[in-house]
Amino acid sequence: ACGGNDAGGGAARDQIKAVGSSTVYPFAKAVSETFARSNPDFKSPIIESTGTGGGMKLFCAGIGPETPDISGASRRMKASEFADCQANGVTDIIEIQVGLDGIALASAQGGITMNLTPKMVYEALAASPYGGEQTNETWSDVDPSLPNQPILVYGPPSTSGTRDALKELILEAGCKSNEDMSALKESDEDRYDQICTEVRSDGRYVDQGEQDNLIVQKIEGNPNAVGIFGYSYLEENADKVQGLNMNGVAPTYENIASFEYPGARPLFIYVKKAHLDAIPGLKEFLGQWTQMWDRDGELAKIGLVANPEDVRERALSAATNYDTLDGSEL
Amino acid sequence: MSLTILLLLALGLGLAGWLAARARAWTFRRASPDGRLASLPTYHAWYVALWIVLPVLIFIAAWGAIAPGLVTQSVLSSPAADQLPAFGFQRQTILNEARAVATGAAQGVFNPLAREFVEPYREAISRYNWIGIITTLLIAFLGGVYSFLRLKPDFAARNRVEKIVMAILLAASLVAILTTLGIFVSLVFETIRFFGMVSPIDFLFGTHWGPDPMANPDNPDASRYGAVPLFWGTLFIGAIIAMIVAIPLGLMSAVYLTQYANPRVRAWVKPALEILAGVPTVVYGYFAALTIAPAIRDFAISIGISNASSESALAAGLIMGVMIIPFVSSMADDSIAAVPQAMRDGSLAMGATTNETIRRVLIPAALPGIVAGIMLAISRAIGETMIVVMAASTAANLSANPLDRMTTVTVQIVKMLTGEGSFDHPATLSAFALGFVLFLVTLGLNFIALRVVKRFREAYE
Amino acid sequence: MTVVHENLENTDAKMSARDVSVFYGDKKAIDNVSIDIPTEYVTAFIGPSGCGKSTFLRSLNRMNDTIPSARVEGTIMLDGEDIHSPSLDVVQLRARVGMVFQKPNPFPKSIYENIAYGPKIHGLAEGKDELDAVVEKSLRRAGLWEEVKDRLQDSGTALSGGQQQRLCIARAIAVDPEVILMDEPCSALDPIATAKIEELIDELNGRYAIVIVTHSMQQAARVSQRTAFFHLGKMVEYGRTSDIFTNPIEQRTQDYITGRYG
Amino acid sequence: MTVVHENLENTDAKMSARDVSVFYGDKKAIDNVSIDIPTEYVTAFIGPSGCGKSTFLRSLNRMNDTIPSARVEGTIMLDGEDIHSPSLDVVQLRARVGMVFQKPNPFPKSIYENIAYGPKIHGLAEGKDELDAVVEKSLRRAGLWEEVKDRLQDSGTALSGGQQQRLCIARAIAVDPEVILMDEPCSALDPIATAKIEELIDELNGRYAIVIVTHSMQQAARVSQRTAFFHLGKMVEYGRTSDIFTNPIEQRTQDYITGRYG
Amino acid sequence: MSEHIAPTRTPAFEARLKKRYAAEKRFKAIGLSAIVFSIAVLIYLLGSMTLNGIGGFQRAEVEVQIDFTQAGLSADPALMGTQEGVRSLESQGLPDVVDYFASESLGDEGAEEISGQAWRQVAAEIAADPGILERQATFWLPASADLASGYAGEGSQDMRELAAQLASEGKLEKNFDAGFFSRADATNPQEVGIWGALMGSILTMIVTLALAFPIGVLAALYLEEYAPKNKWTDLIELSINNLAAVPSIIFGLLGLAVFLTIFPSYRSAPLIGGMTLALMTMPVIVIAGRNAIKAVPPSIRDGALAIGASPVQVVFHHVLPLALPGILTGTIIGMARALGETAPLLMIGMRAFVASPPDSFTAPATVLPMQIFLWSDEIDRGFVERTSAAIIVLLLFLLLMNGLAIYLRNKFEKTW
Ligand SMILES: Nc1ncnc2c1ncn2[C@@H]1O[C@H](COP(=O)(O)OP(=O)(O)OP(=O)(O)O)[C@@H](O)[C@H]1O
Ligand SMILES: Nc1ncnc2c1ncn2[C@@H]1O[C@H](COP(=O)(O)OP(=O)(O)OP(=O)(O)O)[C@@H](O)[C@H]1O
Ligand SMILES: [Mg+2]
Ligand SMILES: [Mg+2]
Repeated sequence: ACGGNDAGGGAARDQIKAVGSSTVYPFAKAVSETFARSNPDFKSPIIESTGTGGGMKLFCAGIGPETPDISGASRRMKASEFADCQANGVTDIIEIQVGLDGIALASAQGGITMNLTPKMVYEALAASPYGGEQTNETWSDVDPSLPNQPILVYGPPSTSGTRDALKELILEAGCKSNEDMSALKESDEDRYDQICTEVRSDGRYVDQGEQDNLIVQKIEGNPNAVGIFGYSYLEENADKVQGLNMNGVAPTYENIASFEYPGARPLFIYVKKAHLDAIPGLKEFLGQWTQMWDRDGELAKIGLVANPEDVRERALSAATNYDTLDGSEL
Repeated sequence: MSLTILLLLALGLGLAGWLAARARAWTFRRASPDGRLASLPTYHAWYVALWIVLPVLIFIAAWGAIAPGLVTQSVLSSPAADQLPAFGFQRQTILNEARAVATGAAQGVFNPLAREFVEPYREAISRYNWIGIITTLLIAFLGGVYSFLRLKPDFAARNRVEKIVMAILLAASLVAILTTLGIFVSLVFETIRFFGMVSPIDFLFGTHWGPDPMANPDNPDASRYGAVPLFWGTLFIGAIIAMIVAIPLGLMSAVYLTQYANPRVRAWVKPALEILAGVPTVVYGYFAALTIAPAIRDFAISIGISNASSESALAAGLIMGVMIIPFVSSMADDSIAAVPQAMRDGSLAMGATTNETIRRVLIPAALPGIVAGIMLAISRAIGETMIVVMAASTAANLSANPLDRMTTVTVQIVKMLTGEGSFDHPATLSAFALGFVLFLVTLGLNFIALRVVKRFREAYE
Repeated sequence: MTVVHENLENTDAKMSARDVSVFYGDKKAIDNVSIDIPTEYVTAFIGPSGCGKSTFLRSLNRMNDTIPSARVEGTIMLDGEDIHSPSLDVVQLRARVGMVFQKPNPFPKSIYENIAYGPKIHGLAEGKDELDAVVEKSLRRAGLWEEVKDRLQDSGTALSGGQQQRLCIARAIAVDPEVILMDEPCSALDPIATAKIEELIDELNGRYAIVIVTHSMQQAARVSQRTAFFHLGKMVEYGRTSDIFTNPIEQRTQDYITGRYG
Repeated sequence: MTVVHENLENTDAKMSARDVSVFYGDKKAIDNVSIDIPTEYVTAFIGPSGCGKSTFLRSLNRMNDTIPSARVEGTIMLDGEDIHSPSLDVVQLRARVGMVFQKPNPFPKSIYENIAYGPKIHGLAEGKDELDAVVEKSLRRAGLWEEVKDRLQDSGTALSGGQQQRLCIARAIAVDPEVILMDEPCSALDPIATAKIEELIDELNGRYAIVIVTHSMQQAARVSQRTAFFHLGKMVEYGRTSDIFTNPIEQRTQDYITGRYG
Repeated sequence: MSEHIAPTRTPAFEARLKKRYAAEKRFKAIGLSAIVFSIAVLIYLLGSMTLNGIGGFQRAEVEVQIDFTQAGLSADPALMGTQEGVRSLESQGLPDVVDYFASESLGDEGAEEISGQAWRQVAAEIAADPGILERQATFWLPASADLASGYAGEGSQDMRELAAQLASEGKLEKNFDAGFFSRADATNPQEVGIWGALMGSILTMIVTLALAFPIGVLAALYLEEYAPKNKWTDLIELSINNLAAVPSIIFGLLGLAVFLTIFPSYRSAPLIGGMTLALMTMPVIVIAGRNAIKAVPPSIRDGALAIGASPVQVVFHHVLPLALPGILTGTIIGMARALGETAPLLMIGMRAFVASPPDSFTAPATVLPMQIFLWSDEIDRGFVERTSAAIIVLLLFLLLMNGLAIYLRNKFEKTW
């Protein structure tokens, strides 16, 4: 390309660009690879893992060749981000839920085994359980049915989507089982947020960056440690680590897909409708996604979980009819 | 495209000017009685070439900036312009598309309206291309003629060419200032935005760090934005533990290499040590996380510290120390070798042993260089992220216990910027504030270091 | 080969060299030199540039050891003891045979620290008081005390050239050596500073055995009682200074003295 | 203040200095010196170390410009033209007034390149043949041709000290200067090399105006016809070399000549 | 005189001397052990990397015999080697043919476990030698990631058994994977290659060098040779020293805020990466360059000035050539640092999955350290060895650069 033209903003692009969540990234890569293989006429798409927030910022910066066509997200787009998009001219956005990611609690093979509930996890990990002081040092302090072993949990950092899921699906669930807390949610939402979602920082919960592999290796080296990571890592390392039951349910594919195991969260991609005609191959690329997200498709192979039937229908429709997102839903 | 053509045109004209001026200078020279010109023919040639190329380049730069605007102006005056939506982003997008198609950079458009403008764009672009080319030729011609007419046997072409060379040199050294300014500018706005949400007092003096990027951005909990644990972690890991490893090892290596080792050994060992600095930090990170950190934990447990964790500031600091050994050793090596031989002779002639000479004379005399090396090493350690993430976790603890988990400023910057939080959230903006503070700190440190070194050097000379 | 004047008194030799040759790699820089350095007198080495004066001087306190390519053959004795014998340690040798260099080379430390350096590393003074006394005594002997007594904490490098050179002499004296070797100590100095140093050498004469290398015959004539003339690595002639300058025996000496070369 | 001997022939002055003072910062290194440098003779500057010989010499081709703290007052003329006037370019001045330094400083390039460098940058030779001729002529004049003609591509730094110094002289000659300034050109050389350089100066004498600084009175006596004696920044006495050495008028000159100091 | 015993000859002095020599020995030993320790760490790191990484240059492959005489495929020689040719083979059912013969050779279970893209390798071999289509041929095709990890003794029980069975039949082997050096990133560790990242690194380094070297050298020349000593040059010096010390991530923020604002469509491109790294490398070159320039003896400058060279000529004809070895050393050190840098590139989009090697400075790319970083967090375990292999490639690249520096230094080094 010629550098001189860029200042005018008129350079075009013949390559699909996707940004966004690191959770969607592996699947996006797989889709892009297959897409490139089966459509050699198109250049292979560029997939960049920027994190959901960073991706949204790039995505909503405007339309045109210099902005990405697709943004992956491990959470739904926020209203504020939608507004940002609108303000910058990104008016028609297609939202596609591509699958689910389950978060799983696990320990090393042969290590500690427990039958947990969200309430126990909340009490073990909260900075101040129910507003009181966190005094639990061992699992048996939390609940006598649990082993008398020190609490040590390796988990995702506050900036990651997995952590968001942990908060929303497990911690809050455990917290809300207390009636005072449900009441608090009505009266003082900030305080409720703080009590119910803040994780202890005294070293019993260790935030291991976004390096899920490292968490696996760390719990492998310490039989008393518990790791929290995406379900895919559990599956890939089934010979090294074992899932911990929650509410008596084991973290398996079926249980996550049926939402019996708490901790499944949806994964999305957002697509600019305006780019569909301008970027060569973008439509075909969306088609590729729909072909790979079935139960026995690539999605499951890399450890993510397929959408339930109804969601899949809706997603398929969005991906083929290009339905646009209604901001008021967010 | 057209700019490329203009650039080639400029260079071609410059070359022509160059050749013509050189030929002219040679005729002067043949004609002059002593065969001497005030300047060599090549300088005459360069003088003319620069007179042609520089104004043209300035014109091209300016043209590149204004021509698209002019093109757009003329397109807007076409009849189809009435259909354009009112001002705003949308309109710009349509025009951009039309231009992309007109220049052949894109095939399809995603706004049908844009098709209407393709033709006007094509016309306007070709019209302005011609204007650009003609102006370029004109400027080149004027510059060439003006400078060519000034050539005389006693014309001091060299002085003028050299003035331009000097200007280029000066410009090169200004890049550093521009970069500094650029860093300042790229950090300061977001930092101010951040401080609009979280007060600087809370940020600089608070002792709890735990921003929640998913929380409601409108009402951030300032008590979670206390950066003191980060600053402490940075200092503790990068400037204390790592330096406790790197300074003695680096300095002693340098001393051994300069004063004791056989020069042949030195020629091999010095570059070998420099490899340590080039090993990717991911590698060190794995090494620290999977080998050193567990070993430290096992050791701590074996001496009775039961709650030792398998991530620790110590593990990260130790490995970081190893990584920066070459920074200390290479700089120290150079500056010890640069101490005048007279100092060494003077001390040895007093009956000092080699180690007394090194410790009492050479190291003090080489101190400015050693300090500079250490400064570089510290800043490299402060800037390091991967090792810390992997070996010392990302938990912000304010603790003096090296076996605790800790984190550093740069780790948090990366974490906040690449996380899932949205970009108008104070948690994400805090990365800019952290970067800004870090930048000011290194600036301050360097200011002091420069002062110290300068004073030292003055005394020494 | 060397002409030694016969009218020399029979004095004790503080140092004596026998058949000393010095090589730099394969190059012979000093060729078979034998000489006795008496305690009572100042001995001057003169000769054209590159003739080996410095090389020979440096072999007297084994400073040539610091040059990897240098190699010394022959014997050099200090008080009858071979300076290369293992029983005489090189550190001790250098403490006993001090050296002052052509270019003043004070350490970049305070004046006080410059002088105290030697006594400290050799442990010659215990406690601050004793050290203070040594520093004062050395500076006094070097004729520098009055000039610097109020600024002992200033850097030694902040002094003028002549003062720096006297500081270096004081530094050498501070460890109470037996011999002081000076390699063109005034060549970097102006005439006034030179005069002060020469005065100082006169004063130190007798207390220490002094050897001075100089390219200035005038200086040799002024400060020394014995003169050795070197030429192309050989010692050509050795005798009383007055004799060498007025009645040189060798033709080469005479040519040099009268300015035929050099 | 300067004593100028009266029996000097009235010769053309190639260069003349009038009331020249040179300062390093606030320090006056040269104090009101006036002198005429004749074309026909070799002029020697002598005087004790630090008296300002080099400083004055360097102001004759404005090499002092390179020292930021140095400042020159008074006028210096070359062929009647003020060397500080804007119309006389400093680069051209230096091409007309060549300089040879105390320490031989050939460029680390081949012998050929060393000599050819000046003609190249000044455009004095067209084409390879002419350049070859200039190189040969300069080396011949410097008496070096026979020794190096077979190894013109060897590095200039691979020559012996004396050869290097002659190379530097050849390099200076190659740009066909009018004046050659030499600052102690032999002080780093052995007697044999020195003799060669002196021979060379004798040969060049007459073709170029030559000024030589030396610390060796013998050398001054051998090579020069005019001598100026400097002391503490002042020019004390100027006259025929034979007169200065045999009948100095000033007491200080006499003291210096007879070795009272220096 | 004789009654005065010099303090340097007393027994006390000699006793102290012993201690001083002991101290000397200790000091020397400490120095030596510092070096030995550092070198040992280096050797350990390099050694363990090599051991881990050697396997990364291999991949598990299965043996498939295809009898083309039965397959009825035809190849148009004119199309061979083009996309068209591959497509025509595909449409003639080559994938099915491969599948069929895989089942023949390996059994149904085994055939499941050859990589889905394996037929492309067959197609490539047909393109190279269309004559194959006339006969029976044996191919070694990449195994699936699962089978590969089963072969490595990991993964599920089934896979391990299958792998053991195939291996005992001699149909599953680890072979040197030359394609590792010619492919780009992929999702299957069996099919990844390092060439894309290497190419990205090379392109990025070229941009960095092309910008940082001239700017750095010119700035160093200006500061050392011409700059008057005043507040302005102090400021320049301060900012250069400071830039050498600023954490690299901040350069990433600069690149994001400045370069990507000016050139928004070149996100992930080596051009922007190189520009960002150039700003980071330039100060290192300036600092090293100034030291090298300072070391050129003033006598050389005087010599040139005295025959009438202008200051600019002095610098470009004499000072610069002599300072070059030192400048080169600094350049290589700076470039080595830039080569291993990830943090600033995270900010400007070089953390991307790029499945085809970049072909220009503006094509999206990733670089070696980033590839290592990305692979190290891959879910698939097959990436562990590949990561180590990539590290080895990076280290070799680094050694090559260091070697080049030493070579250039020795070549240009002149004595004076
Ligand atoms: N380190 C060295 N390596 C090789 N040769 C050397 C070394 N030092 C001196 N030389 C050579 O040894 C010879 C004697 O040198 P020395 O320095 O002793 O002479 P000098 O009489 O002191 O001269 P000057 O009056 O110039 O100081 C000279 O030819 C010199 O080039
Ligand atoms: N760059 C400088 N800055 C400050 N002072 C200087 C500088 N160069 C020389 N001087 C001083 O100027 C005076 C004259 O110095 P100069 O070098 O001209 O003496 P000289 O006669 O050449 O001596 P020598 O025979 O030792 O070469 C001396 O006092 C010297 O210290
Ligand atoms: Mg000497
Ligand atoms: Mg001088």
